Order: sequence, then C-alpha cells, then structure tokens
Amino acid sequence: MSETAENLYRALVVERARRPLHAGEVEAADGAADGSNPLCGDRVHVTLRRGDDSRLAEIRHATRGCAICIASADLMAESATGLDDAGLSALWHRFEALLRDGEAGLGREDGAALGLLNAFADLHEYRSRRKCATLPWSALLAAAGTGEGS
Amino acid sequence: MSETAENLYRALVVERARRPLHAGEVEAADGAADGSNPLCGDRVHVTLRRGDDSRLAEIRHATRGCAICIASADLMAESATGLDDAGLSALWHRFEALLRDGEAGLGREDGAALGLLNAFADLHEYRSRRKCATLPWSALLAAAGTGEGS
Amino acid sequence: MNALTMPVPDLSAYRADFPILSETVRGKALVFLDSAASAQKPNQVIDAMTHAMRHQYANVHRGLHWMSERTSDAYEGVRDKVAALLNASSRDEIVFTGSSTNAINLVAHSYGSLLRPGQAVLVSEMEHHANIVPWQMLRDRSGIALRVAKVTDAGEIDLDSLRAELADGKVGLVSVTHMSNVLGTITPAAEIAAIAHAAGAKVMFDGSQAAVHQPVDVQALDADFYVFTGHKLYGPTGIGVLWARRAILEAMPPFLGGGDMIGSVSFERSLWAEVPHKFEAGTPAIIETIGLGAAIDYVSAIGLDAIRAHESDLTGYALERLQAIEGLTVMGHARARGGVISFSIAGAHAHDIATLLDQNGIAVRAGAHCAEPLMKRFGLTSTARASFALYTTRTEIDVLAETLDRVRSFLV
Amino acid sequence: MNALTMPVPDLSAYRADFPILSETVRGKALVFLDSAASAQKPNQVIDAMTHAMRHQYANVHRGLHWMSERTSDAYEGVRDKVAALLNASSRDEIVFTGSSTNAINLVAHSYGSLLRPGQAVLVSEMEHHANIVPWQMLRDRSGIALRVAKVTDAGEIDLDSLRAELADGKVGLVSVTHMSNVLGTITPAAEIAAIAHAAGAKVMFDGSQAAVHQPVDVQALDADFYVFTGHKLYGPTGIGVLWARRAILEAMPPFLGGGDMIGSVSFERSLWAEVPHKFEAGTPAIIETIGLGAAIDYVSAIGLDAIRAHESDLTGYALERLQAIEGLTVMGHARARGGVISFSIAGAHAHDIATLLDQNGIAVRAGAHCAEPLMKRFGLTSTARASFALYTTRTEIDVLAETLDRVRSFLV
Ligand SMILES: Cc1ncc(COP(=O)(O)O)c(C=O)c1O
Ligand SMILES: Cc1ncc(COP(=O)(O)O)c(C=O)c1O
Repeated sequence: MSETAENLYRALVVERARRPLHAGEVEAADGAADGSNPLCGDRVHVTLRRGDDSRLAEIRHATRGCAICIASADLMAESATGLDDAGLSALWHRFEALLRDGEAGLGREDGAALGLLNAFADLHEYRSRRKCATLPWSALLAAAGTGEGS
Repeated sequence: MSETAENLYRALVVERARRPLHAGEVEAADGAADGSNPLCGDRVHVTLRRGDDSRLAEIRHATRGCAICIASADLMAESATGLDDAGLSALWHRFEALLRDGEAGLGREDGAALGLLNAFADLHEYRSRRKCATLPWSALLAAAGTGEGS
Repeated sequence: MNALTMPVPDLSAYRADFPILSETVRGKALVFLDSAASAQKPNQVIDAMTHAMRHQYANVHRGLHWMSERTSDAYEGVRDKVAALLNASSRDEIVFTGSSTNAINLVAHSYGSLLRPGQAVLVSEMEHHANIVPWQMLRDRSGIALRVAKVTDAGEIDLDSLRAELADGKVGLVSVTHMSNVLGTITPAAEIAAIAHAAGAKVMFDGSQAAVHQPVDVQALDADFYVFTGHKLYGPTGIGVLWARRAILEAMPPFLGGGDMIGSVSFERSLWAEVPHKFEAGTPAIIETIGLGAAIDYVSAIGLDAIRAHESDLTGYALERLQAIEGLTVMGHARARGGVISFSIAGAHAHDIATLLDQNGIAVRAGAHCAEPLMKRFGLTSTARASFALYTTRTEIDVLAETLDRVRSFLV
Repeated sequence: MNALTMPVPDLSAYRADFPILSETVRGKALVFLDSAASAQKPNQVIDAMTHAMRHQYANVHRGLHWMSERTSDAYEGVRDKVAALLNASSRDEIVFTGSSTNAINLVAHSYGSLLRPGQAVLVSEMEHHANIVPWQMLRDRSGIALRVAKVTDAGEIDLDSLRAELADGKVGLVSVTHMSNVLGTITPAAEIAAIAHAAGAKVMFDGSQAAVHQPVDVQALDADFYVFTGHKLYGPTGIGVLWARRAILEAMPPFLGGGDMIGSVSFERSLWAEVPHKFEAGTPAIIETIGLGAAIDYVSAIGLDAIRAHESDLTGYALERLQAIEGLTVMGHARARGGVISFSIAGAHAHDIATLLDQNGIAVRAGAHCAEPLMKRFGLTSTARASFALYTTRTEIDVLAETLDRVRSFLV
C-alpha cells in the first residue's frame, strides 16, 4: 500500500484499528451512549466517567466497525480525556472542520489543538467515509450530554 | 401555398373540403354509424342505403373535422357508391395501403382501382394525419356491417 | 402586456447555442414555435450530459469510490441549484422526480393520503390534464371531492369562484397552474396563496410553464408546493422537480419504495430515509439531473428577468401581427400573460393550419393541448398554438404571420 | 459455472467504445468493477442521445409537425427493440418507466390493487430492496400478506420453501429476482414460473441484473411480468421497462395520471388510452428512451450470448484468483451465476477494502448492496462486491487480486 495508502491510512490509524488502547467499558459510568450507521452496520458504544471537577476523567469505547471508525473512537477517547464540556465542544468543532476542509482549512492553533487527531487530515477527500470518523463522536457527545453531534 | 401544399392538399382535396358533394343524411337508411377522434374532436356520421342487389346505392356523410377528414369522407362516399361488400373491403385495403406506404407501395392495378382516392397519395408522409383520412372509413365500414376498420 | 421596467434585451446571440435551430425541415429553415410542449437544448446542457457519460459517471450515494463520490457531488449539487432557482429555504425541500406529472402524482398519492373523506381538492378550469387526472384518481380511490374554480372569458382564474369554492373550509389543497399552457395566462399566485391559506387550505402551483418564462420565488409566493419539469426549461427529459415546505414533506408518507429512500429494511418493517431522499426511490435520473443543473446555470446566466422581458416583447408583437390576420381569433386575453398564443381561423381547422405551417418549416401545436376541460369552457375542440422561448425571434413571428395569411387564403 | 457450448469470445476491442475507461482515478488507470450498480456508456449511446438533442427533437405523440413525428417514430421504435430483446409477443406489452424501481412500484400499485385481502405476495430472501419495499407498502396499505421464500446456504432460492409458501393457494403473485445483485446467482426462472403457475399465482421477474448478462425470452420463461432498468444495460439513467402479458396489462388500472395516458378528460370522468400508453403518464423520458434503443442495438450486435460467455469466463477466473487470497471468503456458491462476486476478508472491514482499492483506481462497492435481509440471512453487515461487464478484462481481475492481497497484509 505504502505511498498511496499513507495519506488516509496513516500508521497511527492502522495501529489503533488493530490494537485500540481505550477499548472496553467504564464501570459505574456517568454517561453512556450508542452510535450506529444502519447503512454499513457499524456500531459504537461509549461510556465515560467524570472527575470531581466534572472533567472527562475516563472514556472507553466498544466499537464494531471499519479501521477509520475504530481508530477514530480510540484517538477520540485519548484526546478528550481531561477536557471539560467546553473543551470537548471546541475539540469536536475543530475535528469537524478538519474532516470537512482538511488541514488547509485550519489555523495553526487548531492544528496544534487537534494533536493526534491530525491523523485524519486526509479524510476530507473521502467524503463518504467521514461518517465513519464522526460516528464515535456523536456517541461521545450524547454520552456527555452536550446536545451536539450529528 | 402552391408548390409545397400541392402534394398533400391537392386541389381536389381542398375543393371537396370546402364544398362536399355527398354531405347530408340518407333518409330511411339501411345502415348508419359514427366515427370520432377524441384527440381533436372530429366526428363523422355516415348513413347508407343499399340497392335491391344489396350494393351500396347511396352514401352520405355529416362531418365536422379538418379538410383531410371532410374530403376523405366525401371522396369515400363517391368511390364506394355502387360497390358490394367485397368491393368495399378491397377498396378499403387499397386505401389503407396507400396511406401507409404511398404510391410506391401499390401495384398499377391498385392505383387504377383507387381512382379519385389517389388524391391522398402524399398523406403517408404525415403519419399523425392519417387518422383524419381513415375516420370516415371506420364509420362507413361499421355502417355497412363488414366488421372491419380501425 | 405588463408594463416592464426592463428595456427589451437582445437575446439573439444565444440562438447559436441551440444546434437544432439550424436544421431544415421539408426543405425550409426550421421555425420552432412549439417550445411550450418541450424546449430545445443548448450545447451547454448537451455537453454536461455528455461530459458525465464520458468522464465522470457511476451510481450515486452508496459508492465509496471516486467516480461514485464525484457523481454524487454533481447530482447533489443540482439540488442546491434548484433551491436557488426557486428561492427555497433549504436544499432538503427539493425532491427530484421524473417530470411535473410524476411530481403531481407523488403529491396526490402521498399528501393525498393525509386528506380525509369529506375534504376536497380544488383545481381550476384551465389546468393541464396532469393537474386534473391525478386528483380524479385520488377522488375515486379515497372519497375526497374534486372542485373546480371557474375561468373568466378573458382566460383568467375567477377569484370569486375560487373564494366561493373555499368558503366552507373543506378544501385541503388548492392546486392550480402558475401559467396556462393554452392561454398563456400567468395566474396571480401570491393572491391565490393568500386566499387559500385564509380558508385553511394548502396551495400547490403547477409551474411547468411559469418556471421557464419568469423568476419564481416560492417564499415570496407563500406557496406550499411547487412543481416544474426539466425538458421545458431547456433541460433533458426524464427529470422534474417537486418543491414543498420541509414540515409538509416530513409529514408526508413516502410514495415509491426501493433503494435510496430507506434507512434500513427488514421484512417486518422498513425505516424511511430523511427528506428529500424518502421520496427518491431507486437509481435517480443521474445524467438528466446533471443536465438540468446545466440548464439552470444557462438560464440563470442570461437571467430569467431578461428572458421574461424578451418573451413579453415577442408576445406583444405576435398578438399584434396575428390579430391583423383576417378571421383569426386569439383564445383569451388575460392581462398578465407569457409567450403562449392559441388561436383559431374561421373556416380553417387547426390541424390543417398546423400541417400547412409544417410544410413551410414552422412547428406549432394543434389540438386540445392536454386541456380538454378548458377547450370545452371556450366551446372549442382544437386550436393551433404558437409558443415562444428565449431563442425565438421577431423574424420568426413575421414568417409565422405571413405564412398564416397564405394558409388562410388557401383553405378558406 | 455452467458448461457453455460457446467458445470464450474476445470482446476486448469493445472497450474502446467506452470513453470513461481511459480515465485515471487518484493517479491510477480506472479499473471499474462496479457495473452491477450502474454500467458505463458506449459512444453509441452517448451519440444517439446527442444526435437527438442536436438534430431531431420535440415532444412526442401530440405534435403534427415534422420534428414531433420523427421524434415519436424514434421513441416508438425503441418499443419494438425492447420487444425483440425480451421476445415479447407484442410491442404493446412494453411499458416505459423511469427505472426498475418505478416499474415494480407500478405493478405493486396497479396489479396490487387487484389482489384481495387474504391473498399474498411471495418474494425471496435474496431480493433487492426495490423488490421488497413496494410490497411492504402494499401490505400496509391493503392488507395482503408478504411471504418470503428462503435462500439456501449456497445462495440459491430454496424451491422447497417456495413450494411450501405457495401450498395454500393464497399467493396471487410471486416476485423474485432473475439474478441476485449480491450473490450473482441466476435463478431458475422457468422452473419458478411453472411452480407459481401450478399454484395459481402469477410470476414477475426482476431482471435488473439478468437482462444485462444473458439473453432473456419472456415467452420461454412463461413469465407474466418482467422488469429491467436502462442504466445497467449500458443505457442512460431515467429509463426502465416493464413487460407484462397484454391481457394482464389490459386488466390493470392505470397508475399515474396525466397527459398521454388518457383517451379523453372531463372533470366528471376520464377515459384511459389503450395499453401500453395507459401506463405512460406525462412527457416520457424521450431522449433516454432513444439512448436505451442505442444500448439495445449495441448489446444485440455483440450478442448477449457472447456477453454471457465472456462474463462467465471472467467470473470463473475471478473466483479462482480471489479464493486464493488468504482469509478471503466469497458469499454464496450457486451453480448458475453471473458476473457479480461479493466477498469478505477476515479482519478487514469492507469499507476499508473499498477505500484502499479506490486509492489504487479500482472501483468496487461495499456495504449491504440494497439487500439487507439477504445480508442478515448470511450473518453479515457488509461485503465488498466486484461486478463485471462486457468491457471487463482478465487483466483488471489480476490487478484486483494483486491489490487485494496487498490490502489484506496492510490491514490485517
Ligand atoms: C436486482 C436489482 N433489482 C432492482 C434494482 C433497482 O434498479 P433501479 O435502481 O435502476 O431502479 C437493482 C439495482 O439497483 C438491482 O440490482
Ligand atoms: C401547465 C402544464 N402542466 C403540466 C405539464 C406536464 O409536464 P410533463 O409532461 O413534463 O410531466 C405540462 C406540459 O406538458 C404543462 O404545460
């Protein structure tokens, strides 16, 4: 695959799809929600626990889906841990912008804030796959009760 | 109109459309029938009287329609007078062939048998007008009870 | 004629975009005055369709691959163009259908199924069969009533009759034309919408003719449904449009079942997709939709205001020239009218007129124009009809008038 | 594979007729293996449509003028071509619709309205949504039952199950596919027709896939209804075909109302036109029908026997090459099959496979293929699907197999 696959399926994505670090379920969760795409049958179950400061202390996902979907769930769990609701919302909007417009559409600050999530920078060229990456987010936003998400 | 109209609207056709010679109704008719074309609203009422030999002794038509339709009714009445049922049927088939294929499709004998009806020789090039010429015939065939006609 | 603030634009340069206009017919230059039946296609439309088939084509929506994504983008992009053309408040209010006829049948089946026995649908006497027969079929299927608003001698919808039919509050839907395909009358759609709404009825406009000849703003009209058909708007056949308010579309059940209109399917139960996809079953008319998009770009670049001004000028000129012909009567004389003129000549049958014009290369329509009830209202069985498009010229109207004069003296 | 008496023909020269096949995608030569979703179009089809729009176009049927008559001739001429393609006993048995989906919905509404509560429609587990959802909607509208014949593990219709569902004589219509768009299975249509008729049911075949890959003879099959869709037969979108026996069509009420399908209209009552026009409301897809005619001429000149032999050879080769890939499973192994192969790779998701193939210029479909119940039957949510056409080559299959091998080692 090398050169051509590089762009979309970066090593980090393939790695996390194969061996997710945040798979599973939070015990005694403060929030939980499902996301599903009836067109391909993909499903994500997200559970989360909040700290005393109400920030997201732990996020786990149980995902049946494609590599993009699993890796997105996993990198989402990693990136969103430690955020408060405003921070989660801001990160989601940056991620959405990345999927819509690619890196070109983002300021330097956004790029820095996205961190690991920049692994999906090339997904904007594959419009029909965007939903694979946003599915875990809609579950997380529902589990966090922010009233956002697609 | 001259040159171009010549072919379809021959003088005989225009003449008979303006002043039909066989318009009207046969009194104490032996047969009568209507033809109508709902698409253009044209109507023909044909009445006929048979002689002692059962040949067609008199044919009259009351036609509301276009020039082709009125002229066809009138030339039909003239040409069919004196025929027996077999003769009527034969003339109809020749006329139909003329409308379908033009003069090229007919033998010399047919051409002679058609007589005045040859005035419609160019109608085959105007497919959507053919029905205007056949409408009176379907009424006549019905009035004569031959079980033919379109 | 309406007083128009716009000077008459010169659209003659656009004729060159329509290759068919250089054809000869029976040895004469084609004079095509049958655009109300179907308009000719500019190179821009032909090229858009050809380009899709040569370079960028696959089935839409379900494909993850490049050709499918790009074709979906092109297809869905036309939804935005249609929304802009009609000034719809959302692209999701645009449903693609096969034609105006299909769009009206969709509404008659789907919205019609929400009407209850005792309720009525109100049409006018000047409707095309496409806006009569679907309602008759609904009536016979479901026991709603079909009411008819009268048309005046001038050829306008009689608004008093319309109000009277609405008075008992039983009419659920008023469905009338926005421009008559026989009389050319442009109906006062905004006024009709206000009257209908005041009586608690929804209102649908058949814009098959109107959308071609003038700008349409469904929000300004306060319409609930609007339909038009691609082939009259210089686009391909096989594609039409239904616009309806989103809340109405959402309340309507789907009409046809199949791929693309579902969320999920099991034998027990299927879930419908969101609007507008709920109403688009099966592989859509992809290439034709792309062609329609090119047609919308084309007329938008010229400007529908300019097209209206051009056709208005032509119509005024044609009325003048035709009415000068001995024995010629024009059907209807509405104040607001577009480029469609139906006429009779005393002593000459419309079919003979049409055929003799055709022998001179001039294409007009003759018959009842799919509007038998209107013909009956005027005591006619058939007329000849000349209709104009953005590519029609004064010279063509001169040829029509001169030839008609000769036809008359030949026949009468 | 069926033993075929015909030697494998070399169709490679025909590739040049399809301009899109020279395109590159993401920098690679396009390898288009998604023809079962929609086939690409040869120049002959593109040119026929372009010719109509450039040189000979007007609305059909009602015009007396030259352009209209000639266009009507071209349009009606395609009815003869379709009748010949299907070996229908009369051209009047051919109804033009917008697609297979529209054709099946027409039958579900019109013929469906003749079925009585207590009667049933029988489909199979391997149907496309287009042959499921219209019957569900009929069920929910009119109280007929929807029954389902099982599919065997091999991916064939279980004829014992079919017979069992027919045993009580309550099934009015059996509607099954003639070729699965997921499994490639070609169903034993003549045998199914005999079984259905013996139980007093009529039978309809969804030929959307079958008509593309093999000769079809509706009389030899003893079918009652047959549908197919133009865009899969190398024709344009927006055009489909319903064939049905004349007596059945005559007994069926019309479906959509409007122009062209009526004899006469008054507000009280309208009279329907003769078949097939009774079922063709409004301006038909004129340009698309002409395109379909060109497509039929095109495949007929090559010969559907030759196309079948070519695709059969390709399919055998592809099955061999794909099944050699580690972890790859082909869905179904019917004895009679056409050029459609669905497959999974252990540990790799179909969407990832499709996207990685697309990055290499190879277009395949991934998902449930508008056949969710069949996927569920096989315990799958999605597969990748490669499908072949007359222009597909062994080289393309080599590229697919080699790339799949790399995709597998990359993902798994
Ligand atoms: C077996 C089968 N039936 C029906 C259809 C529907 O065809 P269309 O979308 O052209 O209506 C398809 C293709 O999508 C198909 O493969
Ligand atoms: C006013 C009006 N309504 C409806 C139609 C039907 O359009 P279509 O035949 O494209 O469905 C037409 C044209 O034929 C029309 O002029």
